[in-house]
Amino acid sequence: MRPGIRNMCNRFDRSYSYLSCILIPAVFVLVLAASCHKEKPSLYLKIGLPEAPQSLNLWLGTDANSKRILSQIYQPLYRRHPKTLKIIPWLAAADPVFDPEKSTYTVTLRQAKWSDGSDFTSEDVVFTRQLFFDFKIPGRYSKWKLIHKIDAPDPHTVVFHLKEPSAIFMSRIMTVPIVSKAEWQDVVKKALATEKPLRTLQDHVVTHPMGTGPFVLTQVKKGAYIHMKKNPYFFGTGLTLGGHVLGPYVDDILFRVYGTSDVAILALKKGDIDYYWWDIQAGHLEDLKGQDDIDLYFNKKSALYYLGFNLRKPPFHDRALRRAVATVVDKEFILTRVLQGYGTPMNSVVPSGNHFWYNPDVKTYSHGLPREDRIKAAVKILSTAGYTWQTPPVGEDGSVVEPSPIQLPSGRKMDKFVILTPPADYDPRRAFVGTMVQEWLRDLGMPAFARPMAFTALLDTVKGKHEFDAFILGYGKLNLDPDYLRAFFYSKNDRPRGWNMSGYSNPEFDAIADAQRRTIDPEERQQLIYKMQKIILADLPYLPLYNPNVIEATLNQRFKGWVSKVNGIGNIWSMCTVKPVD
Amino acid sequence: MSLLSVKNLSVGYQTPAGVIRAIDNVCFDLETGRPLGFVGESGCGKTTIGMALMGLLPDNGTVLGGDILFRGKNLACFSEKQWRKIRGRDMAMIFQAAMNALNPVYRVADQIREAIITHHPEAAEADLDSRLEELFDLVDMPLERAWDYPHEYSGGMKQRAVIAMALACSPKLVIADEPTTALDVIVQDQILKGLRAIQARLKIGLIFISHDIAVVASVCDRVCVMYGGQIVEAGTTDEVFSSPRHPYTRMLLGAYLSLDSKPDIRVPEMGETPDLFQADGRCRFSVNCPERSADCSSSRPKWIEVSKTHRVFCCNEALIRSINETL
Amino acid sequence: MKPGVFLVKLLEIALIFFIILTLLFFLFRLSPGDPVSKMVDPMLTPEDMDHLISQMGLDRPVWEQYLIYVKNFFTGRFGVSFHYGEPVKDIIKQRLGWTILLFTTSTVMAAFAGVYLGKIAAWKKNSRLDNIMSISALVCYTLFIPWFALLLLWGLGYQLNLFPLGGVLTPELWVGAGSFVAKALDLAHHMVLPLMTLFIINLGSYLLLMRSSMLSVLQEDYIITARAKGLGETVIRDKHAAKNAALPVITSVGLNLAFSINGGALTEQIFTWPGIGRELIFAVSNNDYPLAQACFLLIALVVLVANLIVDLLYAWVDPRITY
Amino acid sequence: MLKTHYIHRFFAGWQIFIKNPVAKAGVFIMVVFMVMALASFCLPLLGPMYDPMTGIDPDIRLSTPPSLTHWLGTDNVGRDILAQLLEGAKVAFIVGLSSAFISIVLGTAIGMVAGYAGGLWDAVLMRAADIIMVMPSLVILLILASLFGQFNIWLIVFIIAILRWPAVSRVIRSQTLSLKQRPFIEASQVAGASSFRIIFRHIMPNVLPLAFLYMTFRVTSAILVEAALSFLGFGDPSQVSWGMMLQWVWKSGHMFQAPYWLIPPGISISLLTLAFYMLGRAMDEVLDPRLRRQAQG
Repeated sequence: MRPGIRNMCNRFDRSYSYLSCILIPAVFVLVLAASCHKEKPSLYLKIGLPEAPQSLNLWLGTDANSKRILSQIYQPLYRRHPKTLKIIPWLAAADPVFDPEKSTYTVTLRQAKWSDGSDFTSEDVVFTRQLFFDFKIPGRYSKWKLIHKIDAPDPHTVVFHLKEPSAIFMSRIMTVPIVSKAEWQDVVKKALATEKPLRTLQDHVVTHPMGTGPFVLTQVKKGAYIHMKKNPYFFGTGLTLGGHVLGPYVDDILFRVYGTSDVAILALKKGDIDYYWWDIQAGHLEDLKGQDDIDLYFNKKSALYYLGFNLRKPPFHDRALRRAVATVVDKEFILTRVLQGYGTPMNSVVPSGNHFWYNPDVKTYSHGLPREDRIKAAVKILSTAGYTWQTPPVGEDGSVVEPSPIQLPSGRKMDKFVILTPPADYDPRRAFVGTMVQEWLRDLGMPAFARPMAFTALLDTVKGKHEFDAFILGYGKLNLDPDYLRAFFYSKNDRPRGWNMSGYSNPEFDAIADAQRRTIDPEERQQLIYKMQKIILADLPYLPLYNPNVIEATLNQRFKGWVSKVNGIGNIWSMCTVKPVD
Repeated sequence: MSLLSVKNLSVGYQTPAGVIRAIDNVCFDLETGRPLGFVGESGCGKTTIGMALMGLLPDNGTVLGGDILFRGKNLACFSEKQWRKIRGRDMAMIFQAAMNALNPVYRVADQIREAIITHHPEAAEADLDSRLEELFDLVDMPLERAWDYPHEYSGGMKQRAVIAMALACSPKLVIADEPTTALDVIVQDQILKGLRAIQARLKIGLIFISHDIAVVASVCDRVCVMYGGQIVEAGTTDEVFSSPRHPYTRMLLGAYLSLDSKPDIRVPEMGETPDLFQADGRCRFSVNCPERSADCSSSRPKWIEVSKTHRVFCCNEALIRSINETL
Repeated sequence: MKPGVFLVKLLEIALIFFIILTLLFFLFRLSPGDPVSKMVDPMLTPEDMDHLISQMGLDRPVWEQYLIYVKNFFTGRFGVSFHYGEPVKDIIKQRLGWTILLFTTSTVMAAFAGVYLGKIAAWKKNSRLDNIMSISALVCYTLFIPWFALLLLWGLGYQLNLFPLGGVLTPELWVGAGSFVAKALDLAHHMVLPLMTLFIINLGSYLLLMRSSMLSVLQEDYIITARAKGLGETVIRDKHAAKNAALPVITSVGLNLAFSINGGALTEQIFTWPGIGRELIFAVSNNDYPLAQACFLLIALVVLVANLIVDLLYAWVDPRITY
Repeated sequence: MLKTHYIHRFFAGWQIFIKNPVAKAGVFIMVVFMVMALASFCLPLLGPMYDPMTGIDPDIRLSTPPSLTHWLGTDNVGRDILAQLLEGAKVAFIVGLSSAFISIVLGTAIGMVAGYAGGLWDAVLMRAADIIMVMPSLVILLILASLFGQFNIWLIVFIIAILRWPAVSRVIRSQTLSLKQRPFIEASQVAGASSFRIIFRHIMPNVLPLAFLYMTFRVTSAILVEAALSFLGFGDPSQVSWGMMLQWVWKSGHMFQAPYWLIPPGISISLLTLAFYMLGRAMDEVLDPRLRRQAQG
């Protein structure tokens, strides 16, 4: 036995040196061989995604990327027109017929088919509503519970019975995707029998979602790519909807994930992808402008980035202080410096992109004033409200000086307060704006401290426990229906984990908010929404700060026909109208 | 024709402070099959001679002059390739620190076989095994221990293994640099007996380097005494040790307290260290020599024949006269 | 290596593993916030959120959750990821292959290359070659991974258009019925840049370690004996010196595995390489407790087992060590 | 007498140390960065525009290449890059040195106690070391940062130190084990010295040189981990550091448009860690007797 080991040892030494000199050159040979093989040009529409979709299960996939994939498959009854943003029929054949006495909506359905060829019937709509009720699906049930009864007289008509007329019926209930009974029937039955039905439904692994949309999912290679093919049974092919003749004119779409946006931009310039479905930072623009085979799109965004105050405790329970802060904050600087000029001024809590509901003449505090005037105006507001300083920010000769700490009307010095912001990795803009707001407030002698916090921890303290002075948060994708104003400022929502984070309660506002929910007529509701915005901008529970534009880029060598809309060109209309350049 | 003859060999070490001439104009001859001893205090350059003969001087060591004639070839100007051909085959060396002279991660038998394979690549397995057996008998070591690892050997066995490795290709010249210093007396005695028997039987030219006079006396029949890189006295063992002529040899013997002799020779306390940078060939022991005279510091010492086989390297006129009178 | 000692080592690993598991569990559960609070969709009412939390079983007392978790863990069920909705086991199965492919190849190659180059550098100490090698090894060791990775991507990936920009494969090839060889080549083509990043980063440390351990081995007496035997330069260097000098490098592979895992996670993040490291970073930022815990425990297990293997390997290579 | 002995030994060591070319390069780079760190203190004198965090050039809106007023150019918000680089140097020194120092103090103390006390202490401490050694420190920091919210710079320094002491403690423990058998330790034990005194009076001086050697390596890893953490966005945003600069370049999309903004921080991180590492390697030769002899030869 001994000699055996002995030879092995020797062999180990000799082979070891040979091994190591073979190993390294082998790698480089491999590299050369690999690099000379070029992919053949093919006509796939290649789209880059910032992150892999969370899940293909409609009930779990709530992140942006999952919604992008699933919105090509599952379709709603009605949808917004890309230009006018009005609600237009989609899976439904025509506008619903409203019967005021029985307060019912009757909707006739289009002759559509599911991607497996079976017919889309009213049966599926009834099943979908029942599913919302059985599982109390988050975000759906709270809206659909207004429909206390639904019946389907024939396969292509559905009658919705409402308790009371609701303005958000069309905008929030009818725009919810409908699922097929065949696909989910037995999953639902099995899930309801378990102890945690919703969790079982969400954990159901969906490999081939069945929908009525323009595309169908053929293959998902985890961590690498997602392949979708044209849905032959798409009801929209050839129809002219929303001012566009729908296709889809592309047979295959390939989604690829890119870890960092820099790499994605390089891939775009190199031609690896045709479109990067994510907001591009301003830094890339000079470079991309120089490329003639890349088109740039600047669209308004339905978003709200704001500075929220805690009205429940000093110092921000005092409206005058909030107005002073609104005056001294330099929105112009944020727009030009932080957003590098690519943004729209945010005067009201409704973004200007949502042009129907946006109220242009609300109180704007310091729009466009230079630094000295802003400080002077803020000091005037504060002093009339009884705030004092040993050395005020504005000297007798009108020059702006370094103030001493501000004193409350009661004479006591204002104690330290913290402005909470999300961490830099989550959103570098908000973290930086936080530091700038801190500087502007210190110009008034206020002891302000911006402190970034982990996103989940931040929401827990602000939304859950209400233990905060001020915070900077934002909603990147606000629904185009302004009902969210009610959610944010309704006094009853001022409870732990409720959406009224700043603790605003104004009976007059509550009354209007309830009224607007019931008014069906858009013009009438618009006036109510205008009044709501006027009240909010007067009381300032939230100070709107900025609204960045959506900057997107596409390669124009292979495809053209992207449709611009609020929130950018990544929408169903583009998918249905993009066609190869021939 | 002598196996090895060294003619005024000088070896120096480059150091930041200049060139140390560790060996200064050393000459000696070695017949085939005769054991020659080198004795001297530590730092007198005896190990450097061994290393110079094997061409194993460290990076900063160089042969400054003189030549080494070994079986007709002058090693002084050998290239590394030429050295490699004869090292291990015609000449071999046994080192003092036997404790880690063997590579710890290879089996002893492998290392010994390697010594043979290097010079006889075409050797068949059977020959290698038989040669290994012979070697282990030669140093009387049990063969089954051959495949153990060095750390499983005792000090004595390690030294025997090193000796076996040195004799692997039956070299004509073996240089043993203090082979037994690290061992206890009993094992030392066994090793020396073994070494003497092997040297006699295989007619190997042995150069035995040690600081221990008794050990050199028991192994070698001719000896050279060294001080400060110079050979001060050379001759047969009994000539040099019974009637030492050179003051340093006498002092060296005086320091060696044997049981029977009366310590009549006063042992002077050692003074300065020799200046090894000196390159003019003057006697380096003069700085400590009790019988120093004026011409010691001026003229260069030369070889004085005390007898045909016994000579002294000195320049002290009084001493020379006393030697000539006794002739 | 006597089996008794081996068992003790296994027990030790099991104990350490269990402690890490417990520490990690409470670390996640006691931190503020939960997976649901991240959802900013205004349509979600507080009732919806509480409904979701109870469905996730997070409303039960922490101790109860811990016991359930441990029971599930040892019966092979690692729970379902909150974020992906898929069982954690499947997600890890998909990701593990990629990480092992990239991570082990780069570490092994770096170790071999490090030993090979370190040996050469040490043999010609203070020569120009040695200085160049040690300085460049120093630079490699102190490179800042994300910065270096992005430079590679920009330089080789974009400017010279030699390599793809991250990702694991070219979809067009894999969607159609591409031949196996084309697919393998495509995979290798994607692997080059991340592999090169990790290889260069790890190479530095192994080369330096090998060089210094080689320098001290060359002082040993058995090297002079080898010379006395008339062995050739390369034989002495490769056979005698390198084998002894390589021993500390082997232990260092185990020891700084944790360091190279950091590097691995960063590289996967930059090159969108769908490995365990990248998944862990996402899972942590999404508060996806089951997935994050499983990924981290897997990494801890890999490191512990690797250290055990390194000990075994060391005992096999160095006869002096007997357990 | 003791003092001069140490001073003498230090100067002898210094002679060898400074002759080594690697050490010369290391010291040179170190001095350059120290000057930069000190320069960052006199930034406010140049005026508010040069404040690394909030100093904004009124008439610059985009990231501009190097100009007379801004030697290294400005970032996309108009802040001076050179000012940020200097501030980053100061932070790197603070983070590197303090976290390395804490981890050395911790590691040495635990190593000595474990080595000297042996038995249960040794087992417990070393097992704890194993657990922490196994953990990839960057990933741990990521977990802590994303769970507990943002850290200020000192908390990061402390956590890096906590995660870095095991490596040192192992080395110190093995050194203490070998020292324990030395006669002078037994002599002091016989003389009735308390174990506390033995550890800190006798063992520590012998162990300190090795500890300092490891300190340089720890500084390297501390700087790299902090930079990686801030690069991923989990650093302390109110504190400018090189990692934060790289994060701003990355997030603002200027990664491949503004080399003057991208290159300096990346290079500085590598150079400073290189300098510390070079010092470590050169010190290694001074402290390791065998290498020392070779260094003289």
